[in-house]
Amino acid sequence: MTVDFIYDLLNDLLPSYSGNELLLIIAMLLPFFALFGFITIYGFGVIYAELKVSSFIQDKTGPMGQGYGFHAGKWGFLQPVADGLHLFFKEDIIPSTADKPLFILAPFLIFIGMFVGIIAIPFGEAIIISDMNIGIFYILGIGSLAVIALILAGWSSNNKWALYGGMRSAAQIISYEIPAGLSLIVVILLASSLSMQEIISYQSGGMFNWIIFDNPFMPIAFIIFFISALAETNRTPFDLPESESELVAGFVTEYSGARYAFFFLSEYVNMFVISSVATTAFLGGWQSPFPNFLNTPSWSVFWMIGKAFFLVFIMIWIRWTVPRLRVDQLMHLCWKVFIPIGLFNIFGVSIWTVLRG
Amino acid sequence: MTDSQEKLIAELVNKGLDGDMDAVNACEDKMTRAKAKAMIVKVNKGTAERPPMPKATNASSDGSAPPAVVNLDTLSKDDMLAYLVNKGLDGDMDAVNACEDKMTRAKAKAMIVKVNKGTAERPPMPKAANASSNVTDSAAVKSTAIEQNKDINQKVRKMIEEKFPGSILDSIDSIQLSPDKWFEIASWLKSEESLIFDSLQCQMGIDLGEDTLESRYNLHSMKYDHYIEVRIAVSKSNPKIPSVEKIWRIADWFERETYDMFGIEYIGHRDLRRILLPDDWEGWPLRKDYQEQETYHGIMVPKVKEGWE
Amino acid sequence: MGVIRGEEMVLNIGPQHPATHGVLRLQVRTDGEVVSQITPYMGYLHRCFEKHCENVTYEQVIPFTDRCDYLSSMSMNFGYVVAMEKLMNIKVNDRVEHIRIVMAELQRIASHLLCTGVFGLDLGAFTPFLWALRDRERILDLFELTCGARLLYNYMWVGGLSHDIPVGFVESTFEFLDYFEPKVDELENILAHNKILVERSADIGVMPKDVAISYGVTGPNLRASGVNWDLRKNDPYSIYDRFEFDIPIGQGIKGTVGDCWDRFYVRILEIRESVKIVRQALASMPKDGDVHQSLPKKIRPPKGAIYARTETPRGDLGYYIESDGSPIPYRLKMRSPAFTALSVIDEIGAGWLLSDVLAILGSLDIVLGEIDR
Amino acid sequence: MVKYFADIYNSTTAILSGMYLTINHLFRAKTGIATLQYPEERWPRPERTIGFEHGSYNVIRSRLHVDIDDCIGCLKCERACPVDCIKIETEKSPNRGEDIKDISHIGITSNSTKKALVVTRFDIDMSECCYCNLCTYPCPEECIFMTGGPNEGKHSIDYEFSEPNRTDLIYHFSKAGTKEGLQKMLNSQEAEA
Repeated sequence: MTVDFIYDLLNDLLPSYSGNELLLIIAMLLPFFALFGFITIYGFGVIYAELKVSSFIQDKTGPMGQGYGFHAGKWGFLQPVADGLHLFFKEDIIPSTADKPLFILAPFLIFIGMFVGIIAIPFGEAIIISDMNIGIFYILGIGSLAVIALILAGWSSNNKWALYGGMRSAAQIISYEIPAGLSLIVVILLASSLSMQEIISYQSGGMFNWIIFDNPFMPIAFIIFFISALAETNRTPFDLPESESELVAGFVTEYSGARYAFFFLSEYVNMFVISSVATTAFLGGWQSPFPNFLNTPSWSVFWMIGKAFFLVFIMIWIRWTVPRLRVDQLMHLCWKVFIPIGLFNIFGVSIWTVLRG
Repeated sequence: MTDSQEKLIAELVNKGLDGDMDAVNACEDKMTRAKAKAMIVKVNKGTAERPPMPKATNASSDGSAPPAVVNLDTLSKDDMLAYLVNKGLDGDMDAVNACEDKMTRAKAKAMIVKVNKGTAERPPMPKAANASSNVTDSAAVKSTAIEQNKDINQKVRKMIEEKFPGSILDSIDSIQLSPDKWFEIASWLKSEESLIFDSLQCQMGIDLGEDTLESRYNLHSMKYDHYIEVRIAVSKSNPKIPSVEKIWRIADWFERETYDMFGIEYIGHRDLRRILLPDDWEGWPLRKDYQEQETYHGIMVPKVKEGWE
Repeated sequence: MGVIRGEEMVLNIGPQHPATHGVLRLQVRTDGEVVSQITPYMGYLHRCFEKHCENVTYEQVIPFTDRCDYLSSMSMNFGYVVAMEKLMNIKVNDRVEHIRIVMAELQRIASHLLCTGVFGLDLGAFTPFLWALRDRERILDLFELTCGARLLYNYMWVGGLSHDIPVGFVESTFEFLDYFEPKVDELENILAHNKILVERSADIGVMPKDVAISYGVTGPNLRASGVNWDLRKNDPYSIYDRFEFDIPIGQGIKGTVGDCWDRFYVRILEIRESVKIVRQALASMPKDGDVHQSLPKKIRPPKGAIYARTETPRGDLGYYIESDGSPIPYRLKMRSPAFTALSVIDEIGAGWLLSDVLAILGSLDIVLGEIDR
Repeated sequence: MVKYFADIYNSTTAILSGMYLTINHLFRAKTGIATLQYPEERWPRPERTIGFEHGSYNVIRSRLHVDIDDCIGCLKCERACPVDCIKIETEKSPNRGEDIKDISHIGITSNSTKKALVVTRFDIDMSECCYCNLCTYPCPEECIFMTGGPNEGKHSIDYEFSEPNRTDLIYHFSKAGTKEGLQKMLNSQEAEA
């Protein structure tokens, strides 16, 4: 659903305004609002899922309510709404010693980074806001914006814990982009394209054509990518930047209210973006697992979101199982385990491709 | 060990004990230096006797010892740490900073700070003979513990009387000591082969009224599983007792607590501050004549509850 | 190659910090993330326990001992009454002894559960903490069944107990133990053998034997350093000599003897030993016997002093009681195990990374109420 | 090299076994829940029966309550309290064991003890109470007790008693106006005499 497509559609629907620049603006705004709505709904959904999954794992019920009055709705459905309202109406505190402009800029920057990443994610054959020919590269690149935001947040807070968190996150995210990139290179090798749609079309024809089952090296590449994704989203066991038992809250120590909500939400949006990339690159994107089964365009949205949500669920599941790594172990894992294996993978896949012809 | 080396050590030990530690540190042979230092520590603790000063002191320390060449790469981490600490203490901080292993560097720095503060002993240079440590043998605990009487106050009283005449004050059940030689007695109690009181179970102060404060020590031997209680009384006007925190490290905090509550000053304690109360608290709360303050930092200390009287 | 050096930074961990287990302030000197010096400041929770005790009668001290180590109040009561009974030369009957041991060992399980759970929490694992708390609640239910209180019991009295155990207590305790034993395996499975936790705690903060003894460290921390020392075996008070149990000591399975992992694992093993003791004590408990039988009419101990030690979940708890023959203690000193355990933090914590320092602090299992008294 | 791969293998299996454990808990969510929905469901107070002859022992810790009609003003509870949260004042009763109608003072307790004193003030500061139960044991009339449990008949359980104001937690058990009423009565008696 590119902007051009909507623009053409509007031109056809409203012939009297044909060629008007207003239509172009509308065509640009429509996907924006659609995206914003999607993120909002997704945010509520995933926060609710996190609350409930963690609670069930920990033998408790999580948010519960009996009615719709001041309770959090049936089974606590409204809890994320309440949380969101609470955060947005909370007093917004900027420390007097903070670097004010940077302090204000950081949450916006991180949110923009996450938000803009979604536009290159395909939800169906034609349902993509911008089908770039370098889509996968674009997402990786724009994702790095988060690093700057996190460092800004850590530095401008003028707080030692925040500084620690910022430095940790910078080191962590930049390091883990390398194994993530290495495992995506393997995918690009196979699909011989950087475009998301072309990678997906390479995998058409059922589950066994997915890249993850393409050759014996691919599951390893997938696991490396998934774990690197965990590290890039600062999720446990890689939540060192905000490890609550060490650094109080890391780079968000001084943030409150709506600004904190931006950081909070962007973590979850980032989870979705990374999961979608993993789905696109390894799990057949919006394609049905079975050939000619529910493979219509409207179902394609379901498959895409379903697969991405499954990966998000695994992220939540891991979070509530394992302890946290230490800084040097984190780096050890990245540089001494993932990168050698990733390089070996590229080598292996190249030979495999050549041999297969 | 050669004759000349022994002489050199004796000379260095004597110099060190007379306060000239630079002479000791200037010795380049690390074996000799470490041995001399270990000896100095022992003499200070009282576990070894001071050697006589050798007569012929013309062998200069610089000439006799071969220059120390240490290849850092061949050392294990512990040895490297010890080496760096020694280097740093001798003023060669560049050697410490040049170390590439970050962890070792930080540890070495921490250690140097500690040694300078006195909370840690200077490690011997690598490959030097280690001073024997009194590690408890868990097998010994079981075998010797059961049969003998665990409370050996009377026996130890007699032993102290023989070893340090005049320090036992009166002849009631407990061991009442005068404060003068307490440090020597304590280090002897810890090192004496038949006693080995390696654990200070409890240290407390008590106000006995009539201008007397008492510091009580419950000592326990993990090796032989016996215990004694030592009491040292001082007057309230001049409450000074030698500190034993160098002998049992836990005495550090115990003595700080007793100082906090009773105002007993422990001479030789490296860091005698209040521990539980704020630094600016006035008075010694557990003395029987303590009067509560009227205000603290301008806040009234409530005497009567609101809505009560 | 040039040397990169950072400026040293002074960082205050606490008094309000999630990992300090209460209100403790650790002033650490850091070079990057490497900690070179730790200075603990405590006293934020100082409630003048010893001064209070000089103003209340002997029986009124017991509620105050509860509040010193609020995670093992039964053991604190136990230590005090053992000391008082030694001082007054009271012999209590077997039923009282058995009930006391059941309570003290259940309390040990509860306290160790919390400690192991919180250790996981310090390392970032949230779930095992809640599982541990879930089982701890069951033990608190048993205590509530017995004496009406869930945390601060005032249950053991000098010369007896405040009241007998209720009908059905033995059965519900057996039921709890049957439920509980598989849960320990689960806890061990998710924590002790988890590779990440092992990496985070093995070889970290090694406390050698001689350091531990010199610093007066006792209890599980000392045993983790490889010293076979437990007052229940070495100097049996009450009737501990009648029961069969082992003293787990640190063996350095995953690293060096005396590291964080050993300190943590010794506690899990001790939970199992305590279960054994509870089972034996319940099975051999005499059916009759008045828990108020040897309750003194008035607690007025003879002139003299006593220092008595007991083994609490955190180590040797010593009460030094000086009596002048009046019903009010002349001087009462509590030698608390967590106080000595905390004093060793600079010795074993300096030189490690910031995350390790908090792991070491968690593995020492301190309770600030007891340190500050 | 072997250690390198063994490490990777060990970590993977350890984390997978942990995840297996947690997913089991997730699927057992229906039966394994350990919490209650507080305002709707309440934690059951354990049913206690103290066997043998100890039926009269008070084994609940909740709010203190005083049956002022039974109180003889012996001050034993005040002395037993380790935190001094009980305050009692008494006046000598003009006629031992007889009711005084004006201040609704009852002269004989339910244990048929004749009261020699009129309790003019009986305050308990519940905000300072440490729930140690030490005050209930020495009471000769069993008039001070903790509510609920074995005392359910005397006063029902009541363990939710937070108040917006701290002074509201100071409970006054003596009847209002006792002190003034008694004084007035004594004065009038003097005047008659």
